Amino acid sequence: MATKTKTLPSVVCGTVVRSAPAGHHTSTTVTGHELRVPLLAMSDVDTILADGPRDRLAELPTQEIVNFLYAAGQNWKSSEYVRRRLYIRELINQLGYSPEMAKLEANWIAMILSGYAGLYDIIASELGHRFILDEWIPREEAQVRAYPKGRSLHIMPGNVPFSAVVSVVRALVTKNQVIAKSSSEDPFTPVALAQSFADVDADHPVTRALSVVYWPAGAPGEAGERIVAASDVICAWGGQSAVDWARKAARPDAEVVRFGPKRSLAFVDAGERPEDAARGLAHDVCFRDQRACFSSQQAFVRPSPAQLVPALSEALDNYTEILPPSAQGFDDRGARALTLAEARFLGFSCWEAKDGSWAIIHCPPSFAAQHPLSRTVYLHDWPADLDPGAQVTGDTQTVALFPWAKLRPIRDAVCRAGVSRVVESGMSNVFRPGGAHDGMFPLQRMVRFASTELPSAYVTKVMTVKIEQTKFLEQDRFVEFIP
Amino acid sequence: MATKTKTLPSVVCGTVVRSAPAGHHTSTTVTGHELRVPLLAMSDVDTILADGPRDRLAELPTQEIVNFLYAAGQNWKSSEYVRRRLYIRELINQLGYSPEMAKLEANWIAMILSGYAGLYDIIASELGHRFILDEWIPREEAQVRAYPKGRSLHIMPGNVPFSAVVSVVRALVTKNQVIAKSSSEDPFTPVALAQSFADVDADHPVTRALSVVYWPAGAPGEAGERIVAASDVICAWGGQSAVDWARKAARPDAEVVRFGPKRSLAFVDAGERPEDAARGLAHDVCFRDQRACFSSQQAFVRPSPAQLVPALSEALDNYTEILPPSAQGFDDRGARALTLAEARFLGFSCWEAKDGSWAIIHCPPSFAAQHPLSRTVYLHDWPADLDPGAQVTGDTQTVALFPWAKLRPIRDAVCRAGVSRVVESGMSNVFRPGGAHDGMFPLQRMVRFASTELPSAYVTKVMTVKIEQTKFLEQDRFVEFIP
Amino acid sequence: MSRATSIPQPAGADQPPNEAEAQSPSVRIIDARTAIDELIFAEDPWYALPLERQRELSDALIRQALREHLERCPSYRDYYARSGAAEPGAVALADIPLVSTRVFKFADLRSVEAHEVERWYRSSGTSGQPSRVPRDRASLERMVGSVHGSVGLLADWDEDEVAVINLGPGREHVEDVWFQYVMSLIEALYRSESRVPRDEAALDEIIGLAQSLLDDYEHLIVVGPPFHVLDLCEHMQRRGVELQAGEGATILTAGGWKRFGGRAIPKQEFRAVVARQFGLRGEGQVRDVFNQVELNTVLFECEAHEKHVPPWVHVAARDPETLQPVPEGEEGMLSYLDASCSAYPCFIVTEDVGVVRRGRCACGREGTRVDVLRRLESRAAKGCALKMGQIHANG
Amino acid sequence: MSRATSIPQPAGADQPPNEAEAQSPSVRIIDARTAIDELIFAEDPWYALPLERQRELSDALIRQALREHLERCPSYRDYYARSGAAEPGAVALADIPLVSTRVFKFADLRSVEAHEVERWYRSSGTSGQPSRVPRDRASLERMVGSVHGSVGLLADWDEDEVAVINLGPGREHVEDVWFQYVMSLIEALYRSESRVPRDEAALDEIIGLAQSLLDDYEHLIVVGPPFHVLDLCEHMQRRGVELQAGEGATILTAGGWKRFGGRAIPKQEFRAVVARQFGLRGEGQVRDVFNQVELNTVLFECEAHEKHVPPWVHVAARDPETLQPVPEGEEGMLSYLDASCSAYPCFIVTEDVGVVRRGRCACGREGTRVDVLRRLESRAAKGCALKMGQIHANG
Repeated sequence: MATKTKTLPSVVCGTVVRSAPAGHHTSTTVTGHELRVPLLAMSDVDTILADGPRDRLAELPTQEIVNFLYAAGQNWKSSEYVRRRLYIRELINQLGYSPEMAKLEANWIAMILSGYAGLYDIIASELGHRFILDEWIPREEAQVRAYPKGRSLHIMPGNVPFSAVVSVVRALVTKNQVIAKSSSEDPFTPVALAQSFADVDADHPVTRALSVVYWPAGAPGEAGERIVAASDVICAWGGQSAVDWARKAARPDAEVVRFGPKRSLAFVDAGERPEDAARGLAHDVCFRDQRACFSSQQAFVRPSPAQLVPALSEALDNYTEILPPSAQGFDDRGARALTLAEARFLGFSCWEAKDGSWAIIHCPPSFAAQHPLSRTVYLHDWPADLDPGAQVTGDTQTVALFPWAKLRPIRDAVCRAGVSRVVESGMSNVFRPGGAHDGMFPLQRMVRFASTELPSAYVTKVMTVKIEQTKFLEQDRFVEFIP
Repeated sequence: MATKTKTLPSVVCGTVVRSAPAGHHTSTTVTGHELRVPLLAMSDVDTILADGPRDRLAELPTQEIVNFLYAAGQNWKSSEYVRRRLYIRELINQLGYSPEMAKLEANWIAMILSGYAGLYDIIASELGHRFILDEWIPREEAQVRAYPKGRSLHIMPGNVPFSAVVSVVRALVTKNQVIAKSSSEDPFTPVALAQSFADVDADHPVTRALSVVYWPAGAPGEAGERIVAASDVICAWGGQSAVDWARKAARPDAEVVRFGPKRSLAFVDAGERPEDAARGLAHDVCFRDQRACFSSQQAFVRPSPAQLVPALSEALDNYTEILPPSAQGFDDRGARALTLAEARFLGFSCWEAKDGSWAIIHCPPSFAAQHPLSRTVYLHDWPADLDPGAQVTGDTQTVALFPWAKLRPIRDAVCRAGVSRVVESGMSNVFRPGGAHDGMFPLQRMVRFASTELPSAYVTKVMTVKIEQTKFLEQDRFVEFIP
Repeated sequence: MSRATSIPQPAGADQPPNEAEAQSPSVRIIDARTAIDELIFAEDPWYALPLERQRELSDALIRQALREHLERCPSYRDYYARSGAAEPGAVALADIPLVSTRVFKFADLRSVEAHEVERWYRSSGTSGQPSRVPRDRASLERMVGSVHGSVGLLADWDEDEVAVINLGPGREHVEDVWFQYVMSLIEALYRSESRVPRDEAALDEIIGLAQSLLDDYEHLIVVGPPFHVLDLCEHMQRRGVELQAGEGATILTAGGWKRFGGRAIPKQEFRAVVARQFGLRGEGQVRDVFNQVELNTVLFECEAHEKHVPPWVHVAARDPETLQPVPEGEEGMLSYLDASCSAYPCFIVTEDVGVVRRGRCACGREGTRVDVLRRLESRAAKGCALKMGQIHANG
Repeated sequence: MSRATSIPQPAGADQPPNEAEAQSPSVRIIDARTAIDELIFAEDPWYALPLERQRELSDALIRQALREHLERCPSYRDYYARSGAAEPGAVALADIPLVSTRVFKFADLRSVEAHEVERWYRSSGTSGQPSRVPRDRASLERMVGSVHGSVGLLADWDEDEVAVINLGPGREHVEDVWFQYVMSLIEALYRSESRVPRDEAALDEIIGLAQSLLDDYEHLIVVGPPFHVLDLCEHMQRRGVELQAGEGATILTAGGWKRFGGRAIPKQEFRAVVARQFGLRGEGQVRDVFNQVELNTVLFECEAHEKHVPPWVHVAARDPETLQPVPEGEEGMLSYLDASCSAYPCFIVTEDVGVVRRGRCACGREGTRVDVLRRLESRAAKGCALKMGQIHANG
C-alpha cells in the first residue's frame, strides 16, 4: 500500500495554526496513510488562556450562539460546501469510511448545528428554562440564573465524530470556552468544525472560543498540564484509561464529565413482524459499525434466534448496500476471525455475509465477554423466565426494544439495574431532547447556577406571616412556624 | 476546669453500637471535656455494605420517606422530646452553645425534617418533578426517571449542625443509603438524628439506611477505605483539605459533591432605615456566630460605616440578649484579640461590646484577609465608583443586600464574578426552595437519571413524518430533515 | 536423559502429584518415549539439524500429535469434523483447524483424563478473564526438555560457572502461575537468586548482588520481565552506577513488552540502555525468550535477536480474515501447532501479530524464526463502545 | 569581638550592601557599641548571669529600645499614643503596646531610613500572605552575635572538630529567606555541608556522608527542619541502617513541627526515634532552636529541652482576650520585646501559644524559658466559613 503523509493544523482560538514549534505526533491511519498532528505548544497555551476568548463568549446572549451554530450548520447541510466535501473525502481516504457513512456523518453534524429548536429544548429541559443563561428565572421561592463554568477541556472520542460535535456544542451553548484535545483516531472532525466556524465569521466570539489541540493520550506535557489546570470542566470521552486519567489530572474543584465505555443491547420479540424486528436491529448494529456506545452488540430474541436469522441476514445485507461498512483494519478483522473461530469451536451457530460485512452468532450471553464489534450480532435465547435486569449492569447504556408497545414494561427492570436509556430498536442513535446521557443531564454539569432568594416579605408556603427572624427570636415564636 | 469524659456510640444501619473493637478517638471539647468516639471497625463495614440497607430504601416510594422524616421532625419539634432535650444539653455542655443557640439548632432540625412541602418543592425544582423518583415523567421527547446513585458517604461539617442534617436529608429523599462520617468538632448531631429515626421505627428502611461512623480527618484506615471504595456519592463539607481529600480518595466514577470553604458579605445602604439595616446585618453576623459559610463577615456600607455603628451596636447587643454567643475557646478569643491589635495599630476605628460578645472594625476591604469570625463585623466604605463585582470571587457564597428593592440590581455584577447566592440582608440562613447551593442543585448529583425516548412513530418538532431511518437511507432523504 | 527426572515442582503448586506417580516417578514418560521425546531430549541440539530435516520432522510429529488428540479430545474431534478438514494423513498443516487461545477462557480443553492433569495453569493474559490451561506430566517434562535443549541458543556455558538473578515476578504476574513456572525453569538451570525489585531498597540490593556475582562467577544471567530490567537500569542511572560486565553477563527478558501505563518499550532502545548500564561487550548479550500459557514450548532468541522455533512446533502468520498463512515475511496473526503438548490439542491461533521467516538466520543456523510484534488491538476497543474482554490494559 | 565582622551574606541576598559600608565594613556598629552590644558580644555567656541581674538588664535594655523606636518609628509612636500607655520610663513592660506579627503582612514597619535596610526578609508563615520584615546592619550583627553567644547552651565544642550537615531548606522554605538565613548562621559556625533530602538517592547520600563525618570529626551536628530529620530517620529504618554516633553527634531541629498533611510530630517520640537511629548516648543530644522572622533572636534549647531567653528579650504568655500576662506556668499567647532589634520596634505578640517559666532550670542555669506549644488555630477555621488568611495549611 502506498503511504501518503497528511499533516493537519491545530486551531488556536479560532485561528488555524500550521506551524508546530513543539513538533508533530505521527500515526498511521487504518488506510495506511501517515498522519501528522502538531503537538500543543506553550505559545498556543498563552493565547488560549488569555481572558478574551473566554469572556467574550460568556457575554453573548444564548440566541446569538444558537444562531451562529445554525449558520455553520446550513453550510454543512449543503453538498456544495467545500469544507463538507473535504471532510467527507478525509473520512473516506484517511479513516476508511464508506462514502455513504462519511456523508451520513456530515449530515449528522449539519443536523446538530442546525437544530436550533432542539438546542433550545435541550437547554430548557436540562437547565429548566430556555433563557436561564441570559436572565433570572423564577423557580419556587428563588430566581435562578446559569453562568458558564468558564473553560472546558474535551478529551475527544476517536470513534464517533458526531459525539465530538455534541461535546463542543454542549459547551458552547452554555457559553464555555472549548479546548478540544483531539483523538489520534479522528483528528479531522474538530478541526473541520473549527474551520467551518471561521467560514461563517472568523472573529465571532464562538469561533474564537474554540481551540483544537493534541497531545498523546495521558501525556499532556507541560503545555497540556497548563490547559488541564486552567480547565473548569473536563468532558472525557473514550476508553476507561482516558476517563480515569481525566479525573486524576483535573483540578480538585473542576467538574469532570465522564462518557466512559459502555455497551448496549436489544430485546427483540420477532414473533409478529420479523422483517420490522430485523430492520431495527440491523440499523442499530450497522450505524457507525458498532463503534458507538449505543450500538446494539447483543440481542435477546423471541420466539427463537434461528427464526430471526433469515430476515436479519437480509436486513444486514440491505445495510451493506445502503450504508456500506467502513474499511476494517487488520486488527478489527483479526478480532472477528478469532471470535468466529471460538464460536465455531464452542459449537455455536454462526452466519457470515458472503462479503464478510457482517456476522451473526447464536450464543449464550456469557460469550458476550468477547465482542469484536464490526457489525457482529450476538443473538441469545430469551426464555420466559429470563430476568432482563440480570442481563445488564451500570456499564450498559442503551437497551433497544422491539416491538415498542409490547416490551416497554421491560424498562423498569433494566433501568433499576443500571441502564440509562431505553429506546425503540432502530432508534439507538437518535438522542431525543429531554433524554439523559449516561445517567446525567450534561448541560447541568457545564454551568454554575446562581440564585436570588426571595426577601423576607415573601411568605413561604407553610407560613402566613413575613419572615421576621429577629422578632421570632425576641418573642420565642420560632417553633410555631415548624410545620 | 474539671474534665469529664463523654463517650458517644456509633450507629451501624440504624443500630446504636456502644462497643468499639477498633478503639476510640479522643478529643477535647471547647468546654474542656474529653470526648470519645468509636473508630470505624471492620465488622461495622460488613454490616453497612450488605445489600439490604441500600436496596430496601431504594424501593420505598418518596412519600414514605418524606412522611417518615416528618414523623421524626414532629418529635424534634416537641420540647418534651427527650432526644431533643439531651441534644440541646450536649450542645450546651460539650460544644459550649448558649441555651438559646442550642434550642434554635434543634428547632432548625425540626424544621427541615418536618418541612414536607418544602422537600417536595426541592425535589420538583431540582429534579424536574415531584414524582420523578417514583415514576416516568414526560420531558420533551422522552420520559425520565431518577434512580438513587446507591451509597452516599458524607464527610460531615463540624461547624453547622443544620448542614449535617441537610446533607443526610438530601441523600435520603433521593433514596440513597447514608454513611455519615462525623466531625470531631460535632459528633453529636448525626448520632442524635439517627437515634431520633430509631425512635420513630427502629426497623424502618430509612432508619436502617443511616450509619454514623468516625475516622480522623484524612485517615480512613482499612475499614474507612472500604467505605470510600463502596461509595457512589461523597458529600464533603468543611475546610479545603477535607474536600480535596474526598475528591482524591473517591472511586474515579463516584460523584463528589463539594461544600468547601466560602465567605459571605453584605452591601448595606443604611441611609433611610438604619435600624432595619442594622438588624438584618446583626442577624447575619450573629446567627451561628459567623461559623457558617453564609454568615456575613464584611459589609460595604452607605452613606458611611461610622453612621451605622450606633444602630449596629444596639442591634448586636440585642442579639447578645436574644441569641447569646456560644463559648469562645482560647484560640477564637486569641484570634480576635490579635485582629483588634492589628486594626488598632493600623489606625482603624474599632468598637467592642462591653462583654466582648461582638466587635466592629471600620477598615478597607484588603484587611478582610484576616478575619477572626466570632461576631466580628468589618465595615467598609462604599464609594460611588466601587465595582461590587470586584469585591467577590468564586470563594464568595452569599451576598446579602439591604434594602432589597434598591440594591437588587447588584446581583448581576456579583453573580457574574462568582457569587452563587444573593439574599436580603437578615435572610442569609434561610435557604429557600428553588435556590442553588454552591453553584449546583445538589439533588441532581445524588441521582442517576434514566430516560425512555419516544419511539419512531412520534415525530420531532422539526419533522412532520415518522423517523424511518432505513427508508431515509434507502431513498437518500436524510438531508431533507435537517432544519 | 537423566535431566528429565529433575522437573522442578511448579512454583506455588497447590496440587500434590498423583500418588501413583509419586511411587514411581516419571515412569510412564521414560518408558514410553516416542520420536518426539527423542528429539526433545536429544544430546545434539535440534537447531543444528538441516532445514529439510527439520521440515520432515515437523510434518511427522504434528500429524502424529493430531491423530492422538483427535482420538483423545472429543471437543476437538467434533470441531475438526464440523470444520470439514481432510483426514489427518491428508490435511495440509495450514488447514488443521485452529483453536483460538481465548477459548481457554470459556472451555476446559484436554486430551487426558482429569486425574492425569498435573495442574491447571492460569494466566491473567490480555483481558480480565483468565485462561485455564491443563498440563499433564508428559507435557511438563517436554517443556523442561525444550528449555534444556534450546538454551544453547544463548551460549554454551559451564553450569557451575553461571549464576542467575531472577527479577520477578512483579505484582502483574503474581497470579500468573504459568509465567512463574517458566521463569523457574530457566532459573533451575543454574545457581540462582530470586529478587523482586519492588522498591528502591530492593533495587539497591540487586545492584550489589549483581556486582558480587560478577566478581564470583564466570557468567551472570539476569532474567526478568522487560520493565523490571528497565526499572533496574533506570535505578542504576539515578544512582550513577555502571557495571563493567564485559562478556560476563547475559540479560534475558521474558514477558510482556508493555509497561504500566500501556506504552510499549522499543526493543532496540531497550537493548542499548541495558548494554550500557551493565557495561556489556555488545547488545547481543541482551536476549529475549517467548512463551505464552497456551504454548508448550519456550522460544529462545539467538545472538541475531531472532526467535528460533524447534521442529516439533509449526508456526505460521495468518491472514486476519481467512486465517490462511500469509507469504513469508508478511505480518499475520501468529498460530502454533505444538506437538510437544499431550495435555490438550495445542493447535492454536493467538492474539499476537508477527512475522515468520524460514531458511538461514544471520546467526548461521538454519530453521524457522518468529518475530512477535504486538498484540491485536481492535480499533473499536479505543472508543466508547465497551468491548468487555478488553477493559483491562493489554499486557 | 572579631566574630562580629564575619556576618555571612544573607542566603540568596538580592541587594548588595550599601556602597558606603562596602568601603568600611561594619564600622558604624563597632564604634557605636552600646550596652546591649556589650552584652550580646560579651565573652562570658549571658546565661551564666544571675536571674536578678538578667532582670535588671532586661528592664533597662528594653526601655532604652522603646525610647529609640518611639523616636524613630512614627507609626509605632502614633500607635503608642493612641493606646494611652504611660511614658517609657514609667510604663510596665507588660503594658508596652504590642504589634501583632500579622501586621507585617499589611504594613512596612521600620525605625530606620529606607536606605539603611539591608534587606526585607519574607516568610511564608502561617497563611498565604507573606510577612515582610526589615533588618538593618546592626540588627543582623546582633542576630549573629546572639547565635554565637547562645550556642554554648548546646555544648562547648572546639570549632575545628565539628562538622555540620544542613538538611534543607525543603520546598516549603524555598521562598522563606529568613529561615535560610538563620540556618546559614548555625551552619557558618563550623565546617558544613548542605544537602536537601529531596529523594531517596539524596537520603542515601546523606547517610553515607553522616557516617564518614562521624569517622573523621570529633562531633557531627545535623541541623534541619524536624520533618526532614524524620524523613532521614525513616529512610535509615527502611534501609536497616543504625549509626553508632554515641556522644559524637547532636541533632538540631529548627522550623515547623507540622508535617505535610498537617499533623504535628510529638517531640518526645521524635527525640526517641532520632536517638535510636543515630545511636546517640541520650535524647539530650537532640535539640531544638526557635526563631520566627519577626523576632531578632534565636532561642536555643538546653540539655533539659528548655529554650532559654537572653536578657535583651522579654517574653510573656498573655491572656487571649485582654493580652495581659498570665501567671507563670499557664498557657498564653506568646509576646516578645526584643531590644536587639534596631530596624523596627520588635515588641510583638504572635500566633503561638506557649508557657513561660522563670527561675532555675533543670539544667542548672538561671533565667527565663519559653515553651512554644502550638499555633493558634481558630475553631472557626475548620468549618465551611472561609477564614481567608487560613486557606493554606498551618506550618
